[in-house]
Amino acid sequence: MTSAFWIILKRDLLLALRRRSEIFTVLFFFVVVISLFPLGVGTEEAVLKKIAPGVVWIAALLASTLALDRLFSADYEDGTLEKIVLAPSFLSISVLAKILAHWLLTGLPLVLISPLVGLFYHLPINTILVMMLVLLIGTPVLSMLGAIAAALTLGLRGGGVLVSLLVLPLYIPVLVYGAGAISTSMMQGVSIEPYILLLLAFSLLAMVFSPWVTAVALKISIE
Amino acid sequence: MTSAFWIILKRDLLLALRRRSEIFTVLFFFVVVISLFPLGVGTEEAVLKKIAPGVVWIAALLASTLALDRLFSADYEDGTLEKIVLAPSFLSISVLAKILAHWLLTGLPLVLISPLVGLFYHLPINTILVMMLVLLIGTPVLSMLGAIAAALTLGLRGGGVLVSLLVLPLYIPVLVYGAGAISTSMMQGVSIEPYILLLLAFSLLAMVFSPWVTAVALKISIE
Amino acid sequence: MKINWFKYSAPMSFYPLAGKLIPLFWIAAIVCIAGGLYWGFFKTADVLNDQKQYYRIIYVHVASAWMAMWLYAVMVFWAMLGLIFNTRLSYMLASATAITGTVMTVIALATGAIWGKTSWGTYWDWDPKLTSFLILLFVYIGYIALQSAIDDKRRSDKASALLALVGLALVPIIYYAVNCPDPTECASLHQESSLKRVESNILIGMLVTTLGFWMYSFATTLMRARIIILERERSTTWVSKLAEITNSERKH
Amino acid sequence: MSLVVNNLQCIRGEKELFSGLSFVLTNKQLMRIEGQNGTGKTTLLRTLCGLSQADDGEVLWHNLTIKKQDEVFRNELFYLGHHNAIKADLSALENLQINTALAGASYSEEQLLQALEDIGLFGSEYKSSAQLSQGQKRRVALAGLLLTNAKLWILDEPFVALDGFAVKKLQDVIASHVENDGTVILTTHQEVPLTQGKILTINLDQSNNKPNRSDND
Amino acid sequence: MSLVVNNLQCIRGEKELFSGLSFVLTNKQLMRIEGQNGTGKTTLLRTLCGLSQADDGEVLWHNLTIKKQDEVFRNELFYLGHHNAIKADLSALENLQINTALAGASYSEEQLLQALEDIGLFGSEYKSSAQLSQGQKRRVALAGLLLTNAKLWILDEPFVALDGFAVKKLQDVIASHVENDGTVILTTHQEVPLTQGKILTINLDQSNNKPNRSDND
Amino acid sequence: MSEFFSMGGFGVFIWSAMGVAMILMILEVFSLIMKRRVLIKQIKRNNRLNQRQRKNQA
Ligand code: HEM
Ligand SMILES: Nc1ncnc2c1ncn2[C@@H]1O[C@H](COP(=O)(O)OP(=O)(O)OP(=O)(O)O)[C@@H](O)[C@H]1O
Ligand SMILES: Nc1ncnc2c1ncn2[C@@H]1O[C@H](COP(=O)(O)OP(=O)(O)OP(=O)(O)O)[C@@H](O)[C@H]1O
Ligand SMILES: [Mg+2]
Ligand SMILES: [Mg+2]
Repeated sequence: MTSAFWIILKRDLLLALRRRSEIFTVLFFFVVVISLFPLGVGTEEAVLKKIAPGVVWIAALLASTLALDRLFSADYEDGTLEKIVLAPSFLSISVLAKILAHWLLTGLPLVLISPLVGLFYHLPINTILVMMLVLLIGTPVLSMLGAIAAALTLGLRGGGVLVSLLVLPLYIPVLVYGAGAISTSMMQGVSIEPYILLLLAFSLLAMVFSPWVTAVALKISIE
Repeated sequence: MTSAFWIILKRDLLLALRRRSEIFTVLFFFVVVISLFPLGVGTEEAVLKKIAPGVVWIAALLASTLALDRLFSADYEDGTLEKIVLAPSFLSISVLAKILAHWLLTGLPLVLISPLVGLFYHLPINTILVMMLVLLIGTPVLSMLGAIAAALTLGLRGGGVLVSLLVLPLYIPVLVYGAGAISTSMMQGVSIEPYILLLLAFSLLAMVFSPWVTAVALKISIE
Repeated sequence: MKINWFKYSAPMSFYPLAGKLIPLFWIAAIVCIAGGLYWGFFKTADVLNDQKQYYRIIYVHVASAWMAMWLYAVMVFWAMLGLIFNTRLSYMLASATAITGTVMTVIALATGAIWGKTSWGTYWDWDPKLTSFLILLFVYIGYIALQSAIDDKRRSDKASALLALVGLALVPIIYYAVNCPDPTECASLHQESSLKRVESNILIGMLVTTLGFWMYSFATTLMRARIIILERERSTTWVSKLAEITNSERKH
Repeated sequence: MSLVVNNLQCIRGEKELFSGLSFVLTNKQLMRIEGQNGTGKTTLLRTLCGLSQADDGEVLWHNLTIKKQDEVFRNELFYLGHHNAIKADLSALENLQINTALAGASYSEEQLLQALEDIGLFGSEYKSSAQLSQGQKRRVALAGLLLTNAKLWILDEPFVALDGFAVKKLQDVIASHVENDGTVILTTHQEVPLTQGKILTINLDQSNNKPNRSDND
Repeated sequence: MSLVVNNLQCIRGEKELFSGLSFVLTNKQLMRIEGQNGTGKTTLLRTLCGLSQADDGEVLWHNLTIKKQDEVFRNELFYLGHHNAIKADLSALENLQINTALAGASYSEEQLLQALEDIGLFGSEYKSSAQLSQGQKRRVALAGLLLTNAKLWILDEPFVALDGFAVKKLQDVIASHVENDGTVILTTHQEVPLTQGKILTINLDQSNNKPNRSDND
Repeated sequence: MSEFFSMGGFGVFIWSAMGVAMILMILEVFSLIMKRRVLIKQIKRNNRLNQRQRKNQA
């Protein structure tokens, strides 16, 4: 049962290693979005600090969406997805493996590179740590909700844009509280705990439901 | 000779019309991205005005890039591209038709809907007009440079992401000057002419070289 | 008289039934909207002094805003019914509802924006309620875009129904997030507070117009459902025997 | 062990592909599904696997509908569709290893290499699959047949793109599977002499009359 | 009018697929390229079209290498590869119309419909191609053969996925093209009785000795 | 009368709000009617084609 999980996880990571460029692209895109704003907005420290939380999160949302399109469609086109569906193990577990791989390849790198944002936007150390923590909790939600949309749009023409259209509005709560936590951490004497708890709750909720919903969506899509 | 141009242009537009929703999808994707920023960054009018130029260009870039992946790969996968390469007409002319179709379907709609950004970000009328002009000049460059990258990454795994990696650095000048023109138009007494001229120069340069380079890249990729 | 619901869940029997109901809903819609607006424009002059004349936008604004939200619930209801019982009619009604819901959302946004220009001096502001409505529009559009991107009807029915369900789970969370960006305190919802402030005289006009909009939604939804049925069942014998298909054929 | 199909009906678009299709298939039997292009062979096979939903009727495996007994059934099923389920970025060996592992069995590297050699891929085991020819890719997919323990094989046009040697090899593999108490369902347009076991044939052309076919016969 | 191949060599990866390949093909001739999976048939056909570059040697059409005379050569060439060049979103008719137009010729709607009917797609002309079966898609691609004026046909496994009727039809079309001064080069693994015209055969297996083949024969 | 239409200077806004609502609703209904017409015409044509086909075959 769990073995399908490991097989798929290992395979997806192996495939990504074969084309290391993919990971770098997501990272690079993130950095470009991040660095474009100081160019446009100017370098006033106050303004930069103000927009940093939002910009970081939006860059993360968009970067995560970029790779989403291929999450299932590569497997769909070459017939591997049928193999996965017909494998003698729960589809939702295989799906979880794919989601985890997606997060490891697009979410985690963002968490690791996010201190760069702190540098660009003159953020205090404490805020940078909060930012990393919040990204760590929040980005899995992006992968998990994204998987649902990716499964629904499987094999459709113009899938890439459609998937983003479906998924971006759903990301809003993560965006609001993720950015909220970072902004709050820059204020004196306000606790960020409520934000973190909310994000954790989203994350757990998504983890429980999304593999299952994605599996149902996949079955509908390959029929 | 030119007939291949019209056949391909007409076909690509026909394909898009079959899915009229696809054009709207790109438009709405643009609008969604635009409206995410106030949610993340906060809704102070001064801040919004500051980030508007960057936001517009990032949204345009993304919309253009997301559809880029399919520019040639759809034709490649179903074998149509071989037909196009073997057609008795210059490949670069066929390529130009495809680029034009891509721009008509992803660039032009953005130009037309961009006043909405003005509304959302409280921009003055004058800035809105500048924004439209700049998008009109700049988005073709996105399509043209994008075509080169799309041709180079044809049929590669993770093509969608890889295409962005190749193309992002090339887009940066357009982004910087495009956003710069819009910011400048909000200042008093500074002329935006230099920005416009630079963008025009990029545009012309791209128009001359990109179909030709793309054609070469295509021939290499399908071999 | 006992209605056999199961019988009417077949497109074949639903089609003529809907055909009979549509005119009734049209009459009700026109009467209610006209009546509500008449009341609103001619019977409330004393309530609205010159400074607040713009208040009359409320009749269409609130009616469409309420219908926009209500129709989303209706759409999800049909989608859920479809997923549970796998009845084709439910899916058809779900997709028929979605478009009217989108139209209502657009009307609410447009009239709201116009109102905003009169009272705040700007067409758009990132007020929580306006933002939630914009997001509602995106959700509707996502549903429609997904549906029209899929050719296979069975797949598009099920996939979009699933999307609607996911939306149902997430829309309250999104609404909460937009309204309470700071989890320790929520922005005041202007809906409740404002409803209390509304004069009962205006309230009557508002409610009657809303009822009219609702009837309008019934009518358009049924019309669209009939079109969808015709489209999907075009090759069946019952369709080819319909009066509207056979009648003018003799002329040719 | 038997596959029972009861009164199966499939509708695609507005067209009824087949209806009232019933048959029983036990071990040591091979069924060949015939029919012109577009009569619904692929649709039927996918329905038998549970990848598509039938509009009416049911498919039973061990007297239980396949919807109810996912695990057991899928453990005993080997399906090969029009696509090869080959990742271009992985080598033939890696592809075979992952596909067999997904199907629930793990084999030693020797076994995998032996299977690849048997199917005629000696020398290409470590090559990136993107560099394999069409027929070679198909062979990688078919190598799974040499290893699997599945009882029920459902093969959609397995002979496509294969050369004479590989066709012969595949015939032998199918024959020995049928002899070893296996069950095979396949479609093929190519005339291939099949096993000496019991062969059933279903012709979808006959099951109902489609207007757009009448001009072909 | 003739196709002259001089001393052609193709290397893929580290493997030499063929070398020193020379032949002359004039009108009223059909050439069948044989070889096991992965011997380089597809590679050879693509090289003859100019889609791939040869590592050595040259291909002449009307005594001019194909690199130098793009337009003329491509006007007289009809190539059909493994893929069908069919857009899923367009109907069979639209696909045929666009593909013929791209090849430089335009036909009336009647002609196009007639070609589709001849190849056995009557009733599916206006269907979205996504809904066609594998064999039906192949037929749409082959319908172009009924219309084209090209002299040189290069067909890579044209019989794949076709049913008996379509195979027969295609054989006839090829035969009549050869009779009408045409030239055909094709590969096929299926045993198909080909035309009564002059048939040449090249077997790529023999042209050089590949280690991974030796165990197959 | 013009008093009524100007609505204390807010006439433009009020009437354009009403107008937008009405136009969108009328457009929706209009598109529904047109769709139905086109569809019925299509079905009729199809049926006629089918009938002719059946006759030819008989
Ligand atoms: C959730 C849906 C909505 C409901 C139920 C709703 C309801 C109302 C009500 C009852 C009022 C009257 C308030 C008062 O008595 O002052 C009102 C005012 C207003 N609404 Fe909405 N509305 C909704 C959505 C929107 C949207 C989407 C917009 C803009 C695009 C909008 C813009 C306005 C404006 C500008 C006012 C005037 C506010 C003022 O004068 O203080 N509303 N709305
Ligand atoms: N990029 C590449 N690098 C290395 N080897 C390659 C590359 N592309 C193709 N090959 C090898 O070239 C050989 C010829 O492939 P080709 O597709 O021409 O074979 P084929 O004769 O058409 O086979 P089939 O009958 O299976 O279609 C194969 O053995 C393949 O492994
Ligand atoms: N989504 C769909 N909508 C309408 N018709 C469809 C759809 N999918 C498939 N069809 C039709 O169903 C029929 C059966 O297709 P299928 O792929 O099962 O045929 P097949 O017997 O496998 O043919 P082939 O021998 O060509 O592989 C075809 O006529 C096709 O046009
Ligand atoms: Mg098939
Ligand atoms: Mg080949």
